Amino acid sequence: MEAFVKPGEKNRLKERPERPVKQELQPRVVKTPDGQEITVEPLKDYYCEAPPRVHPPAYAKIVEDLFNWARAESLWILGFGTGCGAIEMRPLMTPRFDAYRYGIQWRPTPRQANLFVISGYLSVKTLKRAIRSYEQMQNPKYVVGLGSCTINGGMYWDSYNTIKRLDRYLPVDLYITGCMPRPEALLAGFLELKKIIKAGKGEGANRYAENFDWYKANQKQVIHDWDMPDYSW
Amino acid sequence: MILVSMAAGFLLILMGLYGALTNRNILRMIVAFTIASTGVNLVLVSVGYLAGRTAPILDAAVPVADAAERIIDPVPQALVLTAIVIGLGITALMLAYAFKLYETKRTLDISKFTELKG
Amino acid sequence: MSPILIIAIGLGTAFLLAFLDNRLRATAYAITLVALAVMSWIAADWLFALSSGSTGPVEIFTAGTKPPFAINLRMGLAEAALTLLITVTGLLAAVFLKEPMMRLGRRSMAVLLIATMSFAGIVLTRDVFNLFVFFELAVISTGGLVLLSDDARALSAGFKYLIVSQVISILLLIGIIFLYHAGGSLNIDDLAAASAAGNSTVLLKSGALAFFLLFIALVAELKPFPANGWALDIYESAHPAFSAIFSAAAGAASLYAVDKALLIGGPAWLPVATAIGLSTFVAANVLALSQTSDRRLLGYSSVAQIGLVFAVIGQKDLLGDQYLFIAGGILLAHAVAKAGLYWLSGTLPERALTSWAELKHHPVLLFAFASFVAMLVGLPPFPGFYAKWQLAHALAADGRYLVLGLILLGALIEAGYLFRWFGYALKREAPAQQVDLSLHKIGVVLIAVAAGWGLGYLWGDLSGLGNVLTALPLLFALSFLALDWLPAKVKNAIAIAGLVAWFLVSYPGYDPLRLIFGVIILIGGAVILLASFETHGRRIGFYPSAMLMYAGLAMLIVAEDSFGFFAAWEILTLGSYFLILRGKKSEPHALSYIVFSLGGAFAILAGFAVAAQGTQPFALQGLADVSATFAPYVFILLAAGFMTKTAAIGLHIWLPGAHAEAETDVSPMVSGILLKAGLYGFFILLMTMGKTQFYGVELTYVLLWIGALSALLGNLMAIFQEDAKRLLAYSSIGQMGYALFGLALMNHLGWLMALMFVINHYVYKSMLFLSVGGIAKRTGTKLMYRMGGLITLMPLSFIAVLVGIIAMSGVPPLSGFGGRWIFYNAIMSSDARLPMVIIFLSGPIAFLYLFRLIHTIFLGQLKDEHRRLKEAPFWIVLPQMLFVAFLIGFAIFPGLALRRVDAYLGSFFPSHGLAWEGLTITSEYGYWSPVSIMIVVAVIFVVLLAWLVFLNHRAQKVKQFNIVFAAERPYRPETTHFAWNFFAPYRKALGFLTEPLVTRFWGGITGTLHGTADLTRRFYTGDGQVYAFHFVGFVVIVYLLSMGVRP
Amino acid sequence: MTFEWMKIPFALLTLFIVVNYGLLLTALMQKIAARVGGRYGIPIYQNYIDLLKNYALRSAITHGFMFYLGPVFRLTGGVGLLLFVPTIYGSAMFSNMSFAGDLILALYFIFFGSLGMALGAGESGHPYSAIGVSRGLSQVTMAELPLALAVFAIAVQYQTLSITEIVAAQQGGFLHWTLFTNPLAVIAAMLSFLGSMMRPPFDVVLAPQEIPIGPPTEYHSAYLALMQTNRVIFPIAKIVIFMNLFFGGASNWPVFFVKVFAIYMVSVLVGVVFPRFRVEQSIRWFMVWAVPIGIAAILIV
Amino acid sequence: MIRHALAVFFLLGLGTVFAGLLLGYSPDTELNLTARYYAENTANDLGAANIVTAIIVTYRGLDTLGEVTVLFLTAAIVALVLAQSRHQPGTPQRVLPPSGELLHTGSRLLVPLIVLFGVYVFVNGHLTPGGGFQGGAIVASSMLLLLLTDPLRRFGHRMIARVESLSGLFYVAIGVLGLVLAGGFLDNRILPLGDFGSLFSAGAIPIIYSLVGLKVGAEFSSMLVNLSETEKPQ
Repeated sequence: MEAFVKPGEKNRLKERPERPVKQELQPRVVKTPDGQEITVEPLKDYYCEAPPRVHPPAYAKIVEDLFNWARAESLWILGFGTGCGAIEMRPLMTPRFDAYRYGIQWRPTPRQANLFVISGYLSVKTLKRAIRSYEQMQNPKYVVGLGSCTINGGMYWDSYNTIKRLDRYLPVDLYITGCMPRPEALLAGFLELKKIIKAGKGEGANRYAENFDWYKANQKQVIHDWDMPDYSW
Repeated sequence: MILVSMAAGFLLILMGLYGALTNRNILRMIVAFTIASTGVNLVLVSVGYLAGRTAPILDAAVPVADAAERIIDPVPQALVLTAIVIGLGITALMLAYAFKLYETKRTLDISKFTELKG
Repeated sequence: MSPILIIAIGLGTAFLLAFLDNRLRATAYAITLVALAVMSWIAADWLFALSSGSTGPVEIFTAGTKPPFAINLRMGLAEAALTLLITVTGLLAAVFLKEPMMRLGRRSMAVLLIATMSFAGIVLTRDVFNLFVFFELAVISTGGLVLLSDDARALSAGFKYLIVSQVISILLLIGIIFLYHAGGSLNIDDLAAASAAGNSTVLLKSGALAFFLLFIALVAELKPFPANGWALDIYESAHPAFSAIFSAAAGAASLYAVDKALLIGGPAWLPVATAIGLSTFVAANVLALSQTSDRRLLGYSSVAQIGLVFAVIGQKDLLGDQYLFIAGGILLAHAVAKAGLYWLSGTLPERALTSWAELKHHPVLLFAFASFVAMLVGLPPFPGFYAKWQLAHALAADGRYLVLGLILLGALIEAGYLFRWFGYALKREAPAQQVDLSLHKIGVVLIAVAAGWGLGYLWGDLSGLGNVLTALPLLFALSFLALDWLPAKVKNAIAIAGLVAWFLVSYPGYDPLRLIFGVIILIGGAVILLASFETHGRRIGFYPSAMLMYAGLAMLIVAEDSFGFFAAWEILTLGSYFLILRGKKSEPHALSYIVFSLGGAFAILAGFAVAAQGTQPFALQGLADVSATFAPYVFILLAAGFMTKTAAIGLHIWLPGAHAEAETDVSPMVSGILLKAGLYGFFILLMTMGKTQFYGVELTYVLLWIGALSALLGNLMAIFQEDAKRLLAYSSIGQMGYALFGLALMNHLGWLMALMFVINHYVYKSMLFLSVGGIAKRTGTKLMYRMGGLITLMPLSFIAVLVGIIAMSGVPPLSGFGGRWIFYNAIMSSDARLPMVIIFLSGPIAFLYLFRLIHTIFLGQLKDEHRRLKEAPFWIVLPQMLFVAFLIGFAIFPGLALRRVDAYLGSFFPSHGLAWEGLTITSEYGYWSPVSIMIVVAVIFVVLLAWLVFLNHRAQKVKQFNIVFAAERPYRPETTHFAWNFFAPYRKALGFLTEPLVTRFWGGITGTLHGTADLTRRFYTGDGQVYAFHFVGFVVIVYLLSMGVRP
Repeated sequence: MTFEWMKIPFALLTLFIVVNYGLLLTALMQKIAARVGGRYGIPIYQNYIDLLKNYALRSAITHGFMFYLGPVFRLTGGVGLLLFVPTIYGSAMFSNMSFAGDLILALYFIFFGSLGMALGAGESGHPYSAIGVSRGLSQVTMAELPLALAVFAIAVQYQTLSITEIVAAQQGGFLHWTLFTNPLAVIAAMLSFLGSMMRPPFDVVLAPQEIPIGPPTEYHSAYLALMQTNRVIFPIAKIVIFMNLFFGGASNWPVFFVKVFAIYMVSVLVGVVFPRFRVEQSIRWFMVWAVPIGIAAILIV
Repeated sequence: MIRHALAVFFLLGLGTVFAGLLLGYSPDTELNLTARYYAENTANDLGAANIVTAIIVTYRGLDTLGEVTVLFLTAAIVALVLAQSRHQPGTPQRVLPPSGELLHTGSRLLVPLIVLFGVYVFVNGHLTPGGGFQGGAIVASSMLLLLLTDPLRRFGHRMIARVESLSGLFYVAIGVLGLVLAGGFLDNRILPLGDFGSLFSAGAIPIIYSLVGLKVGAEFSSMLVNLSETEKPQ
């Protein structure tokens, strides 16, 4: 079983042997039009290698408060259903729940979304995608864990294939319990999140950047075929 | 009378040509052409003939003074001589060619010499 | 020296040779050469004396008796020229035949001497029967000389010839004797005088029949279609040096014999000559299309050319004084070129047309080849060109349009296969073979080249229309032939200096319209040539071709009369053809270019000829006064000609390949500059002729439709191209459609818009071609989907393309918008509504392909192999930057160029002009202030940019795979770059409009021609007897036809 | 019609009014659409918050030079278009920069923003951006045609290309509007209008999940904020052209608000009723329905 | 069959032409202008009794020169064509049946007579029927007789060639002399016309005709010899 490691602590688990990098990411030799042979290293040449930065709040508190208010009132959710809980999100768009009246809407691209709802259990395979998507969102960004599975694995607590504790891998701002939580619970959760943001506590992105090594180590511990740059810009 | 010989000449030409156009054997073609040439020569001399006159040689029988009244037209005669010689030359040349052609293909069939076409 | 000595020396030497010991071959050979040289010298002496006027034509009597009682010869100008041609051909052939003659000994030399002598005799004699004798001598010596060939098949060819000549001589003799009977004489002039005097006995009844036999027998020696199978076999299998004689000397002699015979027949027989000549000309050219052996092809071409001259003889009645000039011009050009080509073929061991590719390693020989081809096709500066010009004018003046049309059609087909062949020589893989570079052979070929150029000069002098070879630009271009050994950079500097200097020299003479074209051609040409500094080495052949094109263009815009215009047109066509042909894969495209261009040129020729109605020189301004009967035809012909150059839809299929496959610095020349020639033509045409009705249809309205359709379809096809240069090429079709549309609006602003397009299209198309060319140079591909993401590596090229596409799509604030603005104002005052719909549609479509161009090349994903690319070479970028600067300047101050032109156009269309007040340009309908637009846009842009930078200055720069990819990551750049079939939905919706109907149409035509050729070839079975059949059949058919239509 | 310095504050004022009106108007339209679906819809001020939030986001990435410039081009296009068209008829000041050019300038300047946007989207290297651009361009070429025809028809009708003069010709009662004097042209233009508003049935360009909202896939933060700003200015600028050409223009701001709203509503009404067209379907639709009407319009003028 | 029909068809067409000539032919009753001139002036001008000879050698001398050339040319070409087919030394000689005694004896007797007769014919060409061609052919027939007698007999090619060449050269030279000394090329009046009807009359005609005779004889001989020496293809 996984050992509990606090953020900032060094991961004491023994390193697993690294798997060979996928073929497509290995350096390759190509011939240029003028006949030279050059080596292309995909991970270096095609991806930005910079680590994430911590973005401080605005200088003036009042400005930051205004901004946080705006951020809270304009929650753009990444349209990425990671697990079975995603089905509970759809009703929010319907006349019965109509989340839009709270300034909540869905965006298809992580670039434009601020809120990542991890909707239920997260298989290891999906975790990889979730990490990528999360990292491609812009600061400030928020993560909401949906349902028991994101808290402790829920009914999949002993599954070989799902992660058990979401906050080891992504900085979670809020959990909404239940299996599944009803749309009303989701709405309540979002309103709660708004409060957190307005209070200036929605700094998950900065937390992630500060403890980047720790998160990365945790992520890599479960994702054995880590075939991407450390931070997906 | 003169028309008969002329007609005979024309007939010979046509016969010769018919032979040349229908016989595939090169030698036969050459012979056919000599027949046609003969016809031509016959026509040639016929044209110069004037009824009741004599050969254009001035001698006792044909005094210089009234030669113009006594002789036939000498020009076709001169021409036919040339024509004969030339015909002979060409015939000889064709024969030589025929020999060479036979040498290359061992046949005298004209329709076998068709490497060049189109 | 009495001309009879030509005959006496020929014979005497032949007899003398027989006397020599067979071992003294070298001596015999030397004697032969000396004899032939003396014969030539005598002929040359006479030619000189006669042409300088120091002596008149002389009669040479033999036997001390006057004709008609003895044989007489005549030496006049024509005789002297032909005799010289024959003897010199004989001499050169003797030089060329050195090896076989040394092998076969003195007899072969004697035969050659006699052959030469007998051809000269045919020309000189004035006696029918003597003609027969010389003919038989020629036949027999031909039978002997055929055997000089190494080709075993020559034997059967010689025999076939003998068979047919037997039949011929039978008819000839019968004809002669009955003619003698009818006319009482054997003297040609006597008989002619008798028949001309209406002496009933000569040409009535049997006299006419006799003449028919004589005539048809002589015609048979001209190898008329279809009774010419034997001749082709000889051409193919005989020794090339002999084929040269057979084509040049024998052809000339036979033609002259027929010409003499026609003196007897009189004008009544001329139509027969015309019919036979024309059918031979066209049919032989069609048949030549499907030939693969060089010598047989040349044979067909010879037959065709002789047919052409025969057809010209058929026009004797209306040519008058020019008869010798025209017939001589065509005949001499043919003789020199054909002899030269045969000799050239004698240096090559293989017979396939494609094996001439070996010549590409020998620039001098290639030049010779090009000269010969140009001579045969009748391009300037060769005699055929002048002859063709005069002939067309004479025919058109007399209303013989069918004859003119067929001659031009045949000439076009001939140009087709000759230039195809030239293309093989330049572009095909050279087989492993050696060109025989013996000095005497090459020397002979070069003498022919020199003779061709010399004759060109002479004919130019004689034409009375202005000698093309004295035009300074052309001489400048030709001087590059001599300078070709210099390094390319030096030549480039000279070329640029030449263009600029010529501009400065001619600047004062230009009116505003010509000034615009002059600037584009000369200064614009110089700017594009800057890019040529990039090339290394010597770049053989580039500068003569390019400068030939520029020379043609420079001469075009200053041409005052139709001849100067047409000559310039042909020169620029030829130059640009060579230029286009230089591209790696441009062989088929260059071919279709030259065929379409020559087709267009012929249309122009016909148009001018119809317009001039015999007046020469015909000032271009005179087009305004063409009578209403001819005006629509003139308009249609000229417009069709110009449209081939502007690649209007239907005549456009040559353009994409030609422009796309050309070299990097050639594409902008042929696109940015060359296309303007067609527009210039349209300017001239519309300026002078204006609106013209054809059966109630307004022709400018038709042009409007063509312009609109070109714009639409050109643009539409451009968006589906994967090849960047092809895309630009199709876009040119569209752009030219716009310009044509503007011109056809026939109002002030329409013309102004067309002029604006002239300028803009030059700038941005040159710029785009250069930058795409530079990129293609670096990336090694022209396929856009293979590129991508080059913006950071080639920023300057990107800027050029960016500015180019903004300008081209007409988006404000760059200069393209000015064009659109003028365009809208122009159509406001026009009534043609429907074509506008199409133009409206094509505008946004241009946007599609332009975006595709910039997107798929510069944006998107950079490929593995391009990661280390450098910016395009300096010299290619430099002109682009100049263009960028110009475009921006022109966008702000369009008045600099347009204001004067606007005023100038006011002299044609006083109404609907523009008003230029301060910064604003006002038309009747609207207004436009380029400076204000630029400032407003710039201010807004800068403010917003500053705002964004303030907000976003810390943005993290990421790399190309840092994109959101449905929670995955890209795999490879190739699969991530959306570029191939970029406008797939568009293809689904409107792709049916781009069905290659036009290509299929023209393909169908060429297919039909080739099919006809292949079908007709079967006629020539190779059987000598069948050939005899052909001849007899020919005689009968001509008899039935000619007797059927005559009393 | 020349430049005066006073025009600058008025231009800014116009801009201010239009931005605010646009923010509210688009929210209102969204609300209307929501109500059609039985939802309550966003708060009327939601657009302000979204805009503010996007400007306030802390981090940003850039794919390169053109990526950076894309939104600037886009917004310049919107603002420029607004300023090049006279907003209020009869007001020299609210004619803004229309002295720089006439109707043709306005029509062609529409493309300025699209071009820049497309270039920026292209440099992001995202295939979906390119696909979106390809769809958008394909669709707009055909959608523009009826508009061009209609514009030409009325230019011929009024014998001028000046927008101010076209408006002037329509004064004196609503029966003088082009809508009634040349209904065919107006129909054609309005059909074209539907195609250019990026609303159903012509919004496949932005297909949200298939090609995550197409061209702006990679845009975020301040870039997106600029584009959102444009998104409120640009449709109004376009509508102003339509209003001026076909609906008699506006001689004061209230009329302006009403007419803009009404015209905007056309596309919303159609949008909430019809499902989405594929690109080739919409091209064919324009070919079959809009273009013939446009041709009829120019033929009978 | 088709080819025969076609031949008949075409020849019928040609026959129509000939028929036209034939039917339109009306025999002259008087000499035409040219012929009359010859009849009236030959004796005075050229001094030749045989008008045909005068025409052939002088008036139409150029034709005759050409004619001679035709023979020369044919001989040369035949030699050229057959050159490669000569019997090569070292290959087995043909074996032919012996010719009969009659032929042997007869030819020995006849050859000198034939040659003599030939010479007579061409020397008297300007007086009597006959002339260079006829005489030359007669001379050559003696050669044929010799070859018939002994097909393997070899003649001196050089000798024949020399005769041929020299006579030709002289012929041309006389022609040119006419140009220089008399009225034109091949004018026979470079020599005195002499007594009409005598052997040494008519200027250069007898000489020319003799040369023609020699030449024709030599040429025919050369052809015969060449044809005879040609081996059957192996």
